[in-house]
Amino acid sequence: MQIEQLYREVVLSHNKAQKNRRHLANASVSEHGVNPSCGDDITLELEITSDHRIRDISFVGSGCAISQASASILADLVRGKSVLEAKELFDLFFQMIEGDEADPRLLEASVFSAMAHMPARIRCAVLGWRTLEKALAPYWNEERQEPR
Amino acid sequence: MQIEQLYREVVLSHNKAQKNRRHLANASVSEHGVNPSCGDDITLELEITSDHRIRDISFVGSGCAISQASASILADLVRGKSVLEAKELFDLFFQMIEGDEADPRLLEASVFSAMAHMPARIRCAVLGWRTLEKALAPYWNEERQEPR
Amino acid sequence: MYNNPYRGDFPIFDDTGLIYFDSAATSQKPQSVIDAMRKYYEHANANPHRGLYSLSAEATRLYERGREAFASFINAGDPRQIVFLRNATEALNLLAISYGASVLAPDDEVVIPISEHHSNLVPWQQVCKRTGARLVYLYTNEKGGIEDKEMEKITARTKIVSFAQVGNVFGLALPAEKIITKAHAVGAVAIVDCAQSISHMPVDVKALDCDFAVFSSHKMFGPTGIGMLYGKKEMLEKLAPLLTGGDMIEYVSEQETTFAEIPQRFEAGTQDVAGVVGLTSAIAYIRALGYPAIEKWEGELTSYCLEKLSVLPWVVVYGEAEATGRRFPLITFGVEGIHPHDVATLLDTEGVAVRAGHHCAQPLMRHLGVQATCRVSLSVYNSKEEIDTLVDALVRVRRIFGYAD
Amino acid sequence: MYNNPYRGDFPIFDDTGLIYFDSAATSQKPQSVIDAMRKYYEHANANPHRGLYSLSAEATRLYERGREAFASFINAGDPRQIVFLRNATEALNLLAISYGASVLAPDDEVVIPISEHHSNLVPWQQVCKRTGARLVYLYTNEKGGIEDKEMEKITARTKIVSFAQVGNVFGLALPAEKIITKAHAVGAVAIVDCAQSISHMPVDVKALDCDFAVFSSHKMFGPTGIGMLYGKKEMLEKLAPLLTGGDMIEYVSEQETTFAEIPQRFEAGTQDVAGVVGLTSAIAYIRALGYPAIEKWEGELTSYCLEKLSVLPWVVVYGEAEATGRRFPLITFGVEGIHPHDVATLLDTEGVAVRAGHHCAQPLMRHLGVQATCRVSLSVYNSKEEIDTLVDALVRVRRIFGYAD
Ligand SMILES: Cc1ncc(COP(=O)(O)O)c(C=O)c1O
Ligand SMILES: Cc1ncc(COP(=O)(O)O)c(C=O)c1O
Repeated sequence: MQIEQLYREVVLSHNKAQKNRRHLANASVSEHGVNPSCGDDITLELEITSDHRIRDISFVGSGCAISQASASILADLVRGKSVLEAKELFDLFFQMIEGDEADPRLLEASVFSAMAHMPARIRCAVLGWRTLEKALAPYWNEERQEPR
Repeated sequence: MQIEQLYREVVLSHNKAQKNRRHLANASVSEHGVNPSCGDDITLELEITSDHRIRDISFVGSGCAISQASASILADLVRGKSVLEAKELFDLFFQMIEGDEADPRLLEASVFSAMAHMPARIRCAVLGWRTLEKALAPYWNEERQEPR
Repeated sequence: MYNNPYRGDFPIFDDTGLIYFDSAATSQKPQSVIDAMRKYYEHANANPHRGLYSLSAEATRLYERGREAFASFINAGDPRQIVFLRNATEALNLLAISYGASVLAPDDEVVIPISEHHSNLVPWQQVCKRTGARLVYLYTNEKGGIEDKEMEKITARTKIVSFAQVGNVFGLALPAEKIITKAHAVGAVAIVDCAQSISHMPVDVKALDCDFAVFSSHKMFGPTGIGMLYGKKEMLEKLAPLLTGGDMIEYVSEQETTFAEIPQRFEAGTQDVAGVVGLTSAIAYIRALGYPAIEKWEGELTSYCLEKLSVLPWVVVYGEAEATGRRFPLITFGVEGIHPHDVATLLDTEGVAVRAGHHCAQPLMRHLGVQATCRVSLSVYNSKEEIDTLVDALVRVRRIFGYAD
Repeated sequence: MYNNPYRGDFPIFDDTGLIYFDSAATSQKPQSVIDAMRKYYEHANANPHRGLYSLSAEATRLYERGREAFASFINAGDPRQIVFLRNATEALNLLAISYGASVLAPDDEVVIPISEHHSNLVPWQQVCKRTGARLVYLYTNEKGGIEDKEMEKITARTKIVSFAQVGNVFGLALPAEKIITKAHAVGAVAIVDCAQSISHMPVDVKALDCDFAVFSSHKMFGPTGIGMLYGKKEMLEKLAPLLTGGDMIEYVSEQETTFAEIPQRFEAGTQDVAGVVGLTSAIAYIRALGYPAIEKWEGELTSYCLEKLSVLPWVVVYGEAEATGRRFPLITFGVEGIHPHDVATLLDTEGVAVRAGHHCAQPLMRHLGVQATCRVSLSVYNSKEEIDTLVDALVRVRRIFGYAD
């Protein structure tokens, strides 16, 4: 009953995390992501400081509980982190999705390790993260060229 | 070994019936028939009298032994017959091809009763007859309207 | 476990508790169909139409016997009026690309209901774009029916009317005879998509008087990979082949080709004989069951399912039978507060397979104002007990989502 | 009876003395392939790509695993470079209609050898007619090879060069690398028809550097109904879909559609999952045998057959190995004084299945100055004893026709 457990946690975080479902006043990046085949739709808004830190992040969108909860949990996870730290979390999340054990740094997001049992829904769980990837790609590239 | 028997007879009649492979000096009808899928090619030439009798018939063409022998045997069979008698033979031939026992009037052509065992070659055996059908169709129609 | 006389015919249920409610996507296959294909490969496999040896003649006979079986099944008259393709989608594309492109001109119109499957929509949309014709939609009312007023969109400008006899979202029959009569009255060609209907009701193309009809073997207990196109003879004669190559030709010279007669003209390259053998066996299976028995069994299941769902106040069913007179065993619904994809995933954890999504009908979803829905589609192998399990599972899904119903 | 380690894998030979010499038309299927399809229908049948439930996920997994298996089999790099269609013919039509029609203009040229199968000829001829381009032939010499002088027909006007890696009449390999290099040198796209080659030799599309390649499952121990198209990624990205409808779309609105990514974009409607499962198993069979073993067994048979035939002064074999370096197990021949159809029919009475006719290569037959020929094509399940039977039967055929050799 891993999937049912996933849903119970997803529903919990979904309900409590409505605080992440809003627009940012000072967004420096806004990125749109969709899953055409199921209609999931996410827009991430990020406020990124000049020293490449995610000061705040929020999302709006519609879709299934998994896509929405995953985006909300993602927002909690990367808020306050540097873009490079976000990249690490991104990598950890995908390693988990592909079957690795969840890294403790993934915190609440580790509930999505159950996705291994529901291949048809992986795209829902990763939509937020793929959108984050697009949003941060310019920063990641820049950081890689000029490591601090 | 019905098929081998067929071939032995076909080869015999084929050889002896080269007399039918020629052009007619006084042809009143010439009809061309082909089997596109195998390339068999027959032209029948007929000399038809004013009282609708087949005074002479010959063929030219190329193709497999069955198509050529069948045309040659056909020529022997209908030569001297009225177009209505040819129609009867035509019907008898097709009844045989479709599985009926060969009528004695089919004479040598009854060897093609073996076609029941070789569906892929039926079109070879009937090519001459189909061509005859096209050649005589105007006469058959006319006869049917004004029976003698 | 199940009180069902047909379930034992389908090996997929043998060692599982699988509850399969997605027969509208593809039906399960009886053992007889599976065995027919296996036996073909084990005893008769050869390339048809080409070989002069017995094995090839046998493959040809089996292939053409399938054509005869299907022709007589839909009362087509002449087997030559049946073309084998890959699926209903390919058949509709052949019509849109080959027939559509040859008759459509700017300002001409193609008319289809908004409830069509993408396969009977996108090909028309694309050919309209190419030719400058207009694609006109008949909109469904809240019950899923098409009102007479809508039918007035079929006019002298209409060249083609194409519609599903039974839709894959509402599970309702459209008034086929009425639409076809109307189409013919304005000089348009009428195409019927029978992909969903034929597994539940007999199709008689002569009685329908449609110009073309399309089918999919895999939705009627047959294998995947085989679709069927029926056409009136004079219509097929006019239709240019879409694909050319081996087996569909008469003469080929370096710069010119003449094509074979119908239906070979439309069947380029080596065909899926095993698939046709499977289809032949599927037809035999349906004939053995008989449509009256199918309709009785499926009708009872459908009523039972609708009744059970109607008790759940948080379930909304789309379409109403009285819109068109008959509800086929296909029920599309939503669960309040829960995304259909989540419903389907959670039902799956209980072994219940339902479909969720846009059902290849995005324009209809938009017309209904939803992004997705759930769909239960039933067949002879389903049982009332399974519907009970579905309903219990739905209640559980609501609880997981924190609803205290 | 037969000293053959592979024959037992093929159930069609179980209870018959069948001597099957028409593998180039379609190969026989090992039990493992037949069983894989049966098991799919018995345990995993569902509509892939659509369902959110486990059975559908499993069907999707099996379908995509087939794509991966074939991609790695031909060294395609990325499974997305493999499109599943019905047969090689459909793949060539997709290229001719979709790619050909989009790049060809009057005075452009498409170049193909005269020895091509109708499936790699008629589609090009038809698209040339439609676009005003010219179809130019590379003529073979008496040995069946293409001389360097002919290759000069590939010029700056050439937009497409398409050819069979191994032809289905001569059984000889054309110099694929040379032709592809030449095509690329003039800026043309190179297409390789591997329908005949892949059952006898490994195909490495990266090493070939071809832009597209096509295949047919049923000629490589797999089921009928599945063809494969390989394309370089940037080429596939440019290719417009030919068929539209379900499963190949991204967004559909009433008047606009955007298409899915490659390769889904080319796979409209419900696909033949069982067929792909069978193909996957056929690939495993070939891998288990190993090409070296196949080449050794078939090579010995081919030499033996050529040697035996060379003793019969009234047999003429078309094509010579030294024209191109290697003779594949496919020998086309004529029997003096006897029409090939009669030869095939009489051989059939002795249980020997050979092909006779134009082999879907009418222009080549005309080039050779014959109407038809006989063809023996061999596979791993054939044996030297069978070739002895063939030779004896040929002698008998001559006797029946009254020759006293
Ligand atoms: C060289 C070649 N190309 C293409 C084809 C066509 O294959 P299919 O009939 O499977 O489409 C064949 C076989 O018929 C062939 O031998
Ligand atoms: C009404 C309708 N038409 C057409 C199709 C397309 O069928 P296929 O995918 O077999 O081509 C379907 C099913 O997917 C359908 O439900």
